[in-house]
Amino acid sequence: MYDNRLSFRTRNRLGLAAAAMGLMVSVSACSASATSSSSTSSTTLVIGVSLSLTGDFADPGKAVQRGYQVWADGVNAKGGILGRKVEMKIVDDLSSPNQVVTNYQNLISRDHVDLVFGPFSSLLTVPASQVANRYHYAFVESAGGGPKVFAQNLHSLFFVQPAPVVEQGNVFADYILSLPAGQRPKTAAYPSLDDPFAKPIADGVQKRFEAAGIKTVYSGTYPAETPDLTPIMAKIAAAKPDVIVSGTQSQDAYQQVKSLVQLHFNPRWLFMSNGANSPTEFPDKVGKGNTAGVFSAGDWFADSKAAGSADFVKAYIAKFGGTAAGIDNSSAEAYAAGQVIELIAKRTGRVDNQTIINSLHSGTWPTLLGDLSWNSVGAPQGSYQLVQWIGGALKPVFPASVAQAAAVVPKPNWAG
Amino acid sequence: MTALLDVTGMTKRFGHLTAVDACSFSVAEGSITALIGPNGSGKTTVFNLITGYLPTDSGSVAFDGRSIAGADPGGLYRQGLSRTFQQARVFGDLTVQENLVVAAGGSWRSVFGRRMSRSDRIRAAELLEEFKLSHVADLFASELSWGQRKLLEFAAVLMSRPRLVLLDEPTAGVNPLLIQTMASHIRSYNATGVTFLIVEHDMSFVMTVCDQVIVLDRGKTICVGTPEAVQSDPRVLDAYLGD
Amino acid sequence: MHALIQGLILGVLTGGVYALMASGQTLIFGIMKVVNLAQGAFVIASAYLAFTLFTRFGIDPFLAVLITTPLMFCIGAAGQWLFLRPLRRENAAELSLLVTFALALLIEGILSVTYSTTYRSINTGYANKSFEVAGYTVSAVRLYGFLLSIALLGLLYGVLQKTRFGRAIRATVQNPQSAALLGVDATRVQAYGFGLGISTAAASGSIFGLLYPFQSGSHYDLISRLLSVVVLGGLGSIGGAVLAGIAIGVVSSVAAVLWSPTWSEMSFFVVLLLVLLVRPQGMFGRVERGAV
Amino acid sequence: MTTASMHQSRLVTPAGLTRASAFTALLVALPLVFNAHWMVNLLFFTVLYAAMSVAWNLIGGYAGYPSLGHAAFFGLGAYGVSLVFTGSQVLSNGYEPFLLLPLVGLGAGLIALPIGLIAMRTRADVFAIVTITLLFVAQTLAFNLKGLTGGAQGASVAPPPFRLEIFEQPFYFAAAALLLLAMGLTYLAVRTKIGLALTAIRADEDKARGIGIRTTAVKLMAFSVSVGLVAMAGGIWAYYVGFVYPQFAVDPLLTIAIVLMTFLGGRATLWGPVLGAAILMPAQQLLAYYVGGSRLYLIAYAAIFLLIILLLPRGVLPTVFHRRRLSALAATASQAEAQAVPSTGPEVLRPPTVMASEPSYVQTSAGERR
Repeated sequence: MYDNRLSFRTRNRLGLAAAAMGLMVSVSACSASATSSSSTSSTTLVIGVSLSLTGDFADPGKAVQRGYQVWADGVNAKGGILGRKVEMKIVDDLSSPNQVVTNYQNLISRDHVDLVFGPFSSLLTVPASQVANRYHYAFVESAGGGPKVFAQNLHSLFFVQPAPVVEQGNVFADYILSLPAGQRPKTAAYPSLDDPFAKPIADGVQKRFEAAGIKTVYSGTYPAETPDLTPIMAKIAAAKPDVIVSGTQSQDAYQQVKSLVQLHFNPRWLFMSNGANSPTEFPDKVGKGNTAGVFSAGDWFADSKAAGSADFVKAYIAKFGGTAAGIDNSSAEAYAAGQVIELIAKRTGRVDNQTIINSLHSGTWPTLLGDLSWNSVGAPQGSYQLVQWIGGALKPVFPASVAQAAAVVPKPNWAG
Repeated sequence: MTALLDVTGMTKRFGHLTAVDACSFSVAEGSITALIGPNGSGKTTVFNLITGYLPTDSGSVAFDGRSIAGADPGGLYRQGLSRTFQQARVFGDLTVQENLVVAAGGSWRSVFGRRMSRSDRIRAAELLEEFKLSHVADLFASELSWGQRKLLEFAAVLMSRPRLVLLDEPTAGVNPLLIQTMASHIRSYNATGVTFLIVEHDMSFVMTVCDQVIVLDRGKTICVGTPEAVQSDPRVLDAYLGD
Repeated sequence: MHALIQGLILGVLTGGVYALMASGQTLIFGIMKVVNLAQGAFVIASAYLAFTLFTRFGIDPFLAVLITTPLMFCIGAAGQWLFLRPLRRENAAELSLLVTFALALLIEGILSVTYSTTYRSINTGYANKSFEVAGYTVSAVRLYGFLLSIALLGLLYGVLQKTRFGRAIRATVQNPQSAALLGVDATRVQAYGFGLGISTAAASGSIFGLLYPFQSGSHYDLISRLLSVVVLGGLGSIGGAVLAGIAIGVVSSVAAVLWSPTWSEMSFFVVLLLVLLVRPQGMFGRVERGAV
Repeated sequence: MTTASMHQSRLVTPAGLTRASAFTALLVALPLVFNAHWMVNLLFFTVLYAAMSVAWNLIGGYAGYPSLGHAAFFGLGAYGVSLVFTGSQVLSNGYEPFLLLPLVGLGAGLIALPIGLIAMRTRADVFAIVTITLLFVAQTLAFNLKGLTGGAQGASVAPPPFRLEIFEQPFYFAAAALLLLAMGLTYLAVRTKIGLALTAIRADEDKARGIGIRTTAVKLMAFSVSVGLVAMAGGIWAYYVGFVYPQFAVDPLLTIAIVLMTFLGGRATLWGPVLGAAILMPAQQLLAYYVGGSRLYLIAYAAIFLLIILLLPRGVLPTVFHRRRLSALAATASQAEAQAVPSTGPEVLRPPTVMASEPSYVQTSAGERR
């Protein structure tokens, strides 16, 4: 009834599966031995980071990775930190919270890295910062600035950007409210992505505009997986607001612009929190001609005169090629996190976690993002700059202290 | 003899096709009744309607004097009306013994009882012995041959000590030796008081086993009588030979 | 009111593209009772192909369909032969869910290696063009995409109705056993049928790439929507898939206009659940009347 | 009569008791032996997912209802804990959220009853899709019921006040207890008529109903217990990770993971899901940690996934059992050959073309097969 060939085949299948499993285990074992041997040297300063190299946040994750690499190379070329060579240990968290927790656990308790930097996105920063805090590690992070990050009241966390992300909208509100009353917009629309990063920005602006008497004609959120923003933008176009304040992340910003172009609706002011401040992606996705006059917020520009900026640009181009205008902010922010560590070592002569935590709560720290300082829960105390696309490039236009050009109003028509 | 099953004016339509058309007949208690008819005459549909697997469009069915229209198959089974299927539907992932035990019915609370109680096992062992399936008791039903599956399904419906068993083509695809075995099982259970209604194509089986025959054509009852009477009825011949 | 009608127009145009994607998926289900979780991944793969053909060789995405469609057909047929054919019959339905999911992951992995995970979009000269009709704006790409989808659906209908191959497929859909008895080579029909189902992804991919920015992971959102479409339409019913595709387009864009986009997805799922409650086989699902 | 069937009369066999105590001892010993934080963290995730796979197996494996919506209940449990123990609270001993878990499980189990009643009108593939839909509805609700869930901003859970040295252990032991509970319930289900009924439902539900099995009640019970356990796992997870976001709490990939673990180890077996989790969870987490940087991770994962399904379609344990059974049968067959009585020999005149395996997709109240 049961022929032998059947059981032979079964045995073969078992063997193959076992081989596959074995392969998998040996792959992980090999790389395990490779990394652990390199991190045991006491003269090396190992900094562990978990980044999203696959999954939803993979792209900005890679930009952050490049920033760290440029910084580490630069430091090592100068002889390292306090004579210790810097080694970045970067692992992938698949944009998953379980993996991010596991990764920081492994980095700290298994591989005993000296320091850690934060992951990408507020969503992953919160669980990761809890792990680091438990081990009394300083948590210097350049990419998690949503309100909930600071609501944790962690004394060990420092967000390396000029201000909490909510402030990105405030600089635009400041600018609009600085205009003479007669020139201000009368009506406004606030489409926003339902995300801890984007939504609070639009909300903040809306609150201030309404207080100043600017009428809200549309306010709404859309989920991240919304395939089509055209219905929302059509509704906004029908309401004909003077200003559109968009809480955007990345591709939703491109979609908003695309829809507005197709609907032939051109507001006098268009502010988009993120996505529009990407020097390469934005013109690539919406067409260079359609960028003209779009406002966004930024913390760093290729021709910034801030501390170390020129060095960073030079090193970045030497390593990765491209142009200065093509460097992503996320890379610069990551570089700034490194600069902070470098400065602490210079000022105190130490780079342990306790020193970092104690130091950063006071004083100002010049980086390529400008002078940074933090309050007791790690929220930075500065502000962003208002930028506008003028002549195919991002230019700071507000506040006056940093402005390189005058704001263009009304927004030039879409190129189509 | 009183009627154990009474079917009156039963009708079922599938779209434009009337599969069962005001069909009426009754099955006497203690009888072995055959339900025959050419292919597509609606025999299996009648079974499905009686046992609640399909809802009837109109007409009534009474089992032991009570109307059972709209009852669900499980409820009827617990009342003592059980059936087998043409394709011998047994549970392939259960052993032969378990196939019997799972069919034992039982009260609500017995669900939480042991997988195989002592009484279940004893009853199953009797049936296995009787149906000469003891040597395969621990095999999975999926490992049985076709004929063994037909036997197993038959044995399983007897677990709950039914009063009326509907057999759908018990001899289809089984060898002549096994057909004899089937016949003797039917007879011996009939002797203990179980009534049978059998859909069958094998006319010699019908002639030797059954004591009453109902002939169905295009969803209608065209003739009822003893095997001999039916055999010589010209309407039956017409139905089989076609117009 | 203006916004509502604008939403309605948009919904119909978008729905047409969903209809095309879903028709392939429902066809595959009809032929082999496989819920193809990789349909979305094939659409994204086609979008990338169209992207490459456009950026490298300057081939218009609508013309690229002539190249990608046969290619997708071959990939689909090969995929079926390699990964689905070997499944054992008794639990093929469940295992095929896993196999097609794994295929989706594989495609995603290959795409993210070849193209990295940056969002791409195909920016043709007419990408942002639109027509003004009686005060309503109609995007050129959407209109062309809709027309192409309708044309291809018509072609698919023609293939199924008029060709020998189409008749073999329909026979298999209706009754695999009888079809086999009538001399239909089931193995071949399944492989080609799977290929045919996947080939609808080619044109959908071109259109998708013109309409939205996409990346390798975009297929997750796509597949959840496609599944709803095919279940709502009735698994295996192409006509149902077309109507349900247009319905989902209209419902989500009208709900976004009238209500809020955050609830528009939800409203669609609720409609789906309600339909299933009343008609578990979907709007146009065939009642399978096998032997009980 | 075989020894196996002799033991079948007892609810809990001595062998079962021995295995249970050995496994409990192993679960207790593991974090004490491998006590590095990163190890306990890995063990925690493995055991948590094992518990969920065992739970899923009840409905997806034994009953053959491949639910893809379990993550909805995982989210329910996570939000349950985050609602009661909000981020601003200070816990005295830290065990309070664990004490809430039985209530979480019970609540989820009750909510599951009407949902299951509706969803289980459909079967097989359609059931899988309906439950996916359920998952997306749950996720949308989590995004939109901002008062309860905090919406996209997320909800924080009270920080656990455990000492650093043993920080992961309470979570691990909670997950281990959940795993034992899930296995215990599965064992009891299998040892009672419920197990028979579930297998019969998987094989041929209409026939099962036809022979008086209370199919609706049994499968509802299995669904309710299954998702109740998963909700409890969600509660533990939320407390451990400390923050609940809709896209992570109601994540389709979670369901896929537990389904895959169950399939790998073997459906409808007690130990299969545990084995599957023990292989996949460490493999996945370590692969991502060590080779995740290369984009080949996803391809490797998909390839292994495909290999498993194509080579071991039944899963590891059933394949082993099947092989053992084949050799045992071969041995008895050669013995029996001498004394064979050809009473019911193989007489396959017609192949059973339409076995019960023919899938039926939906059902109506009348048991009509559609």
